[in-house]
Amino acid sequence: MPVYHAELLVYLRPDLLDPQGRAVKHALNTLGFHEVEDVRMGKAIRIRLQAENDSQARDRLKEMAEKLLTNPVIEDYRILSLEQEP
Amino acid sequence: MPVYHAELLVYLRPDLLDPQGRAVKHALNTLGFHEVEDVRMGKAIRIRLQAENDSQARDRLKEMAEKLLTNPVIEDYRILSLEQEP
Amino acid sequence: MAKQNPETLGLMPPEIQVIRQRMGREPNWVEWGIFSLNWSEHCSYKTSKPFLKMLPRTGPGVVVGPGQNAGVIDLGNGWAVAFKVESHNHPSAIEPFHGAATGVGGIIRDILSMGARPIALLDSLRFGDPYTWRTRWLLSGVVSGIGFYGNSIGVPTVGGEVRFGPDYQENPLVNAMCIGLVRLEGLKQAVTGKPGNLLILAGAPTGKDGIHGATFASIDLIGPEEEKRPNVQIGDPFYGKLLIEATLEALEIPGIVGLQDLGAGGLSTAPPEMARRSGTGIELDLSQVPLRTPQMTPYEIVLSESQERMVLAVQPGVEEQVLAVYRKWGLEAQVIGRVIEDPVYRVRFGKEVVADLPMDLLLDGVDEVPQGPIGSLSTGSATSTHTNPHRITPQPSTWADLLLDLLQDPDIASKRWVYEQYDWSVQTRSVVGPGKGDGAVLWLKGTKQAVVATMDGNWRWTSVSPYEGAVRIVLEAACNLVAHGAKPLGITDCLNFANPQEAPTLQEFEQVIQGLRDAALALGIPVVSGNVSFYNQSETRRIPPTPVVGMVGLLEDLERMPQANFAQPGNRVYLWGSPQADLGGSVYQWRYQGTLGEFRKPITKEEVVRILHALLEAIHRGWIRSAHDVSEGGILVAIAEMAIQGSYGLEIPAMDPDPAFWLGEAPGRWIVEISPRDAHLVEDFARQRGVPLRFLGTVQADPHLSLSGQTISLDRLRDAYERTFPGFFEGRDASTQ
Amino acid sequence: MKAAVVVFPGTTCDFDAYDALKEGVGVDTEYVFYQTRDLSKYSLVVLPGGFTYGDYLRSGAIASRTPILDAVRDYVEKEWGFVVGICNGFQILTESRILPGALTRNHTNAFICKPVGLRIANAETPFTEEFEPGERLSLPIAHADGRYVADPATLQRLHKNRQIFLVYDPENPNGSVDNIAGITNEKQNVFGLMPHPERFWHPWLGSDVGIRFFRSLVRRVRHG
Ligand SMILES: Nc1ncnc2c1ncn2[C@@H]1O[C@H](COP(=O)(O)OP(=O)(O)O)[C@@H](O)[C@H]1O
Ligand SMILES: [Mg+2]
Repeated sequence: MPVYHAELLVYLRPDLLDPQGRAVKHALNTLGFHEVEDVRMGKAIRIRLQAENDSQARDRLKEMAEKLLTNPVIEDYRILSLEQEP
Repeated sequence: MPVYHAELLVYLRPDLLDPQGRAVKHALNTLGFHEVEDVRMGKAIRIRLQAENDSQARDRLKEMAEKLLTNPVIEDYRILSLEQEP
Repeated sequence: MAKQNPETLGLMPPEIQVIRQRMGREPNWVEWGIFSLNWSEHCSYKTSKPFLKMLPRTGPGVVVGPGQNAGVIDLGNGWAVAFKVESHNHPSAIEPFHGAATGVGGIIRDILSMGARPIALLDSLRFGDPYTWRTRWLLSGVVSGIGFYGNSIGVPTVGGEVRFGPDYQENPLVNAMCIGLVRLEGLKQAVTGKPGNLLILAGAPTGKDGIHGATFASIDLIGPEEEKRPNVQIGDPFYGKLLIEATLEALEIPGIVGLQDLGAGGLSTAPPEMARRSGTGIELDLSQVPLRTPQMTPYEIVLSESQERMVLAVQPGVEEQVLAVYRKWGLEAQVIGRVIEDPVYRVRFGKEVVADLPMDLLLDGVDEVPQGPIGSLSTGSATSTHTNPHRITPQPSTWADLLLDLLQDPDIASKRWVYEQYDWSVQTRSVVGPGKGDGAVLWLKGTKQAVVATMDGNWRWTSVSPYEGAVRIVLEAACNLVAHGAKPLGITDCLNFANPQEAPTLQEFEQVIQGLRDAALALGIPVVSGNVSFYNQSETRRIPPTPVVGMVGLLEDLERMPQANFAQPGNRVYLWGSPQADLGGSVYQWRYQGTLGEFRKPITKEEVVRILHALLEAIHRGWIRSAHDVSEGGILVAIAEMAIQGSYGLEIPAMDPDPAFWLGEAPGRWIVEISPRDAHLVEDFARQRGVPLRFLGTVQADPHLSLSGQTISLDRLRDAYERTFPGFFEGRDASTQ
Repeated sequence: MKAAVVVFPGTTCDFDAYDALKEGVGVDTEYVFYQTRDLSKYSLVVLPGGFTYGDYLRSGAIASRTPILDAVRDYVEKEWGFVVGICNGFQILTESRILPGALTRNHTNAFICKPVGLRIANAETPFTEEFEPGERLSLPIAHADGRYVADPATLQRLHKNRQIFLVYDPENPNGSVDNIAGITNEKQNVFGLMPHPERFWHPWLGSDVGIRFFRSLVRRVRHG
């Protein structure tokens, strides 16, 4: 079966406070990066999986995101990329 | 000054143990996603910053990555996107 | 393979020569690798061993002394306490979070190797200039790394210390101590037992982690960090926790002979060490090792320092049972070898023999390599700093202002920012946790007893005099335990030094050991475990000699434990111990004079011990309502701490104008609180025992300190005391050095 | 009656919950491994604190997807007894949607371990009956992800049904919305809270106020 490489990005919903992002912004500003106005921290998830084809892989990734990888009460996600291993 | 939106991805170097990824992979497998062969967890960082132009923004982001956002001893990063705010 | 030079592995030319001679053939590359780890300073203690022999190792309560994974002392109630300290300085200098985290994981597994359940952690930390970006990065990384590992694994971090000194700028120190409890009959050692026994590797699968980590810990941190890239390991506290539970469950199976964790050196060092204690050989088959990364070479497998792994020696026949327990907990476990009669360390990969080494050469051959006398060593070019770049001038002119300023000194200031990031109350034993007293008090459930523990070091003292400083540090640790009413039982020590191939360092090392020895002998307690960390130096700077003493004691009756804060208005407050102390080596001298100064005269150890025993007796008789050891910042700071911890003030009517009395430092002094009803009894008792006792003032309900008529509210004191650490991380631009 | 303390891989407060129940309250208590599928014989099921599966991904997330949570759901539905989730146990209950809302990173962005001030916001639940309305107390917290959040509709429902039984007072240590420290479900047979009552089970540990929560439940079980 073909092997796919996928990358998912998960962020806290924009209306929620992101203390990690805030801390990183503060640190950047004190380090002299005064031009930084906002930072949001999220998760990047790289997954290697087997699938029949592109669309099956995508469906399964969505399922994973909904069943485990994200908590929709607080998070949004997007599938950044999905590529078949050459 | 123009405002830019950037996104950076940071992962542990591929030869290093990624305990999070290991746990998530196991969890996905037990949840029935047997097709998952590997998972690596990283950080996604969204930064809003001011810069004169594209290339200055990119230079500053690189500096930030090297000074604070990553530790090159254990991590690799890439600038995923950089766009000027319309 | 092109012919490679074993010197690139860190072996010295005379060592290589001895190996070639004794082997009678050219070792292959796997064998060179195994030698390089076993003969590294980190694993062989080749430089320090002759000195360490001077330390007192035995005593009435000692069940297991140095040489095992941890020392063990009998508590007298069927239980024993296992404890040890370990350094993770070098990894933490380049990756503070994971460096510190894996250090915690390692010391926890040392305790587990004794069959003990880890019940507490302490951490002793040293950093450079707190007003630099680098120090903030290190401090916050180290603290969150320790918290990450300790919190996740469910072992409370109950105490420790954080100090700053200019010469730790490039070489921070991260020393972690772990304490465990074990039933005497459940005690285990790292042995192989009889030939025919099987070796099981259990825990996490093996990956290409930290190959040559031990060698890395044995060299200076010089040069671009890029070269150090391959050496950092990532720990997994989740697997660490599973390893604790699975191992303690497996140890219930009869037929487990011994066990040892895989630390520095991995499979190349742990199994031979076990075999040495039983006088056997070992044969491993690397093809049986569960791998995380497919297609590792035998060289990589045998040298890997993957975390969260243990080796167990078991009698044949019980292996399936043992494997089943580990698998139940979701861990890997596999029989990877057996104990053999032949005194060799033989490593196969399937049928092929990849290393075959005589055990005695591997383990002890390094001792045959001539080490020149100290006088022949280089003097080195790195130096230590003896002036304070952050000296405060002029010195505040009133007692009140002086106290408010001293409480903000980074070494004296509250460490709340640190210890509130540690889970210190899990396992529900922490009667006294961090920030509350002089030591951590850990309840032995089902009894009225408690184990009391502390970690102490003082680089100013050991800079003034390595010998005298070491004596004082040991006594200071004992005083911390006694403040809680605990009798000291034993010591573990972490010796952090610069490059031992330079004469000044080796001399300091010797003097410190002598000091530790003399103080331990005076106290009548043994040193049961420890750790040595050399090469803490950069091109220009060497760290001051930094012995850190971990001490464990037993408190018989929790109901008689004095409080750490003033307990009741109207009570009388005294100095228990000598009114003489030193400004030399004190925070006062360093902060306002900017120098270290000198000690007036050596401390009289026997006198301190006598005064200490008298205090234990007074506590036992129920006379002492609260007690606090006088340490950095002297009597003035000690009094303020006792007030801040509670809600009562103290009135000191007339203050002796001599700063040495209020601000001098020396072990063997406590602030004690006594009810007026007992005052005469206690004064008589002290006179009989020859304990100097000096009245200082009276506890008052009003929350103010009153110093010769100047008053300061406890809120102001608290604010000064609490402000420093959060301040490091708030806004103030730091130099990016 | 029998109480169960559930043990997941990575649970760390199981011993403390056990001691509090067994020694502090005097209840017959057993450890139950997370692979168990049937909890019907217990009158009380405690999901203790810890770092299940390392708390990787999100605190409590992976544990909340293990089969024992189906057993817990069943147990709650059939009203066999009470479920208490403490700290990581609370996170597991929100991740599994047995309790509403979510627990996110403390607004301080750090792990915090210290005793905090609290107030009983509803003294009429089976878990808080031994307290006076509005009573103040102190309990230890020890968490990095304790900031309770919920959407406005959920919050409104929580207030209306008086499901918030414990609030931080005076200081909110983690930024929880409306100072929420503990909530119950509508049927009041599931309780989740971030502070650790089981750590205050003996005066030597600072206080024994924690056992009053469990005693409330035990009384309810014994006397209905
Ligand atoms: N790194 C640390 N980890 C945990 N607790 C710490 C740490 N540093 C300091 N503490 C705690 O803060 C309190 C004060 O520290 P310190 O001034 O070093 O104590 P002492 O005066 O007994 O040497 C002690 O209770 C100590 O255990
Ligand atoms: Mg102190």
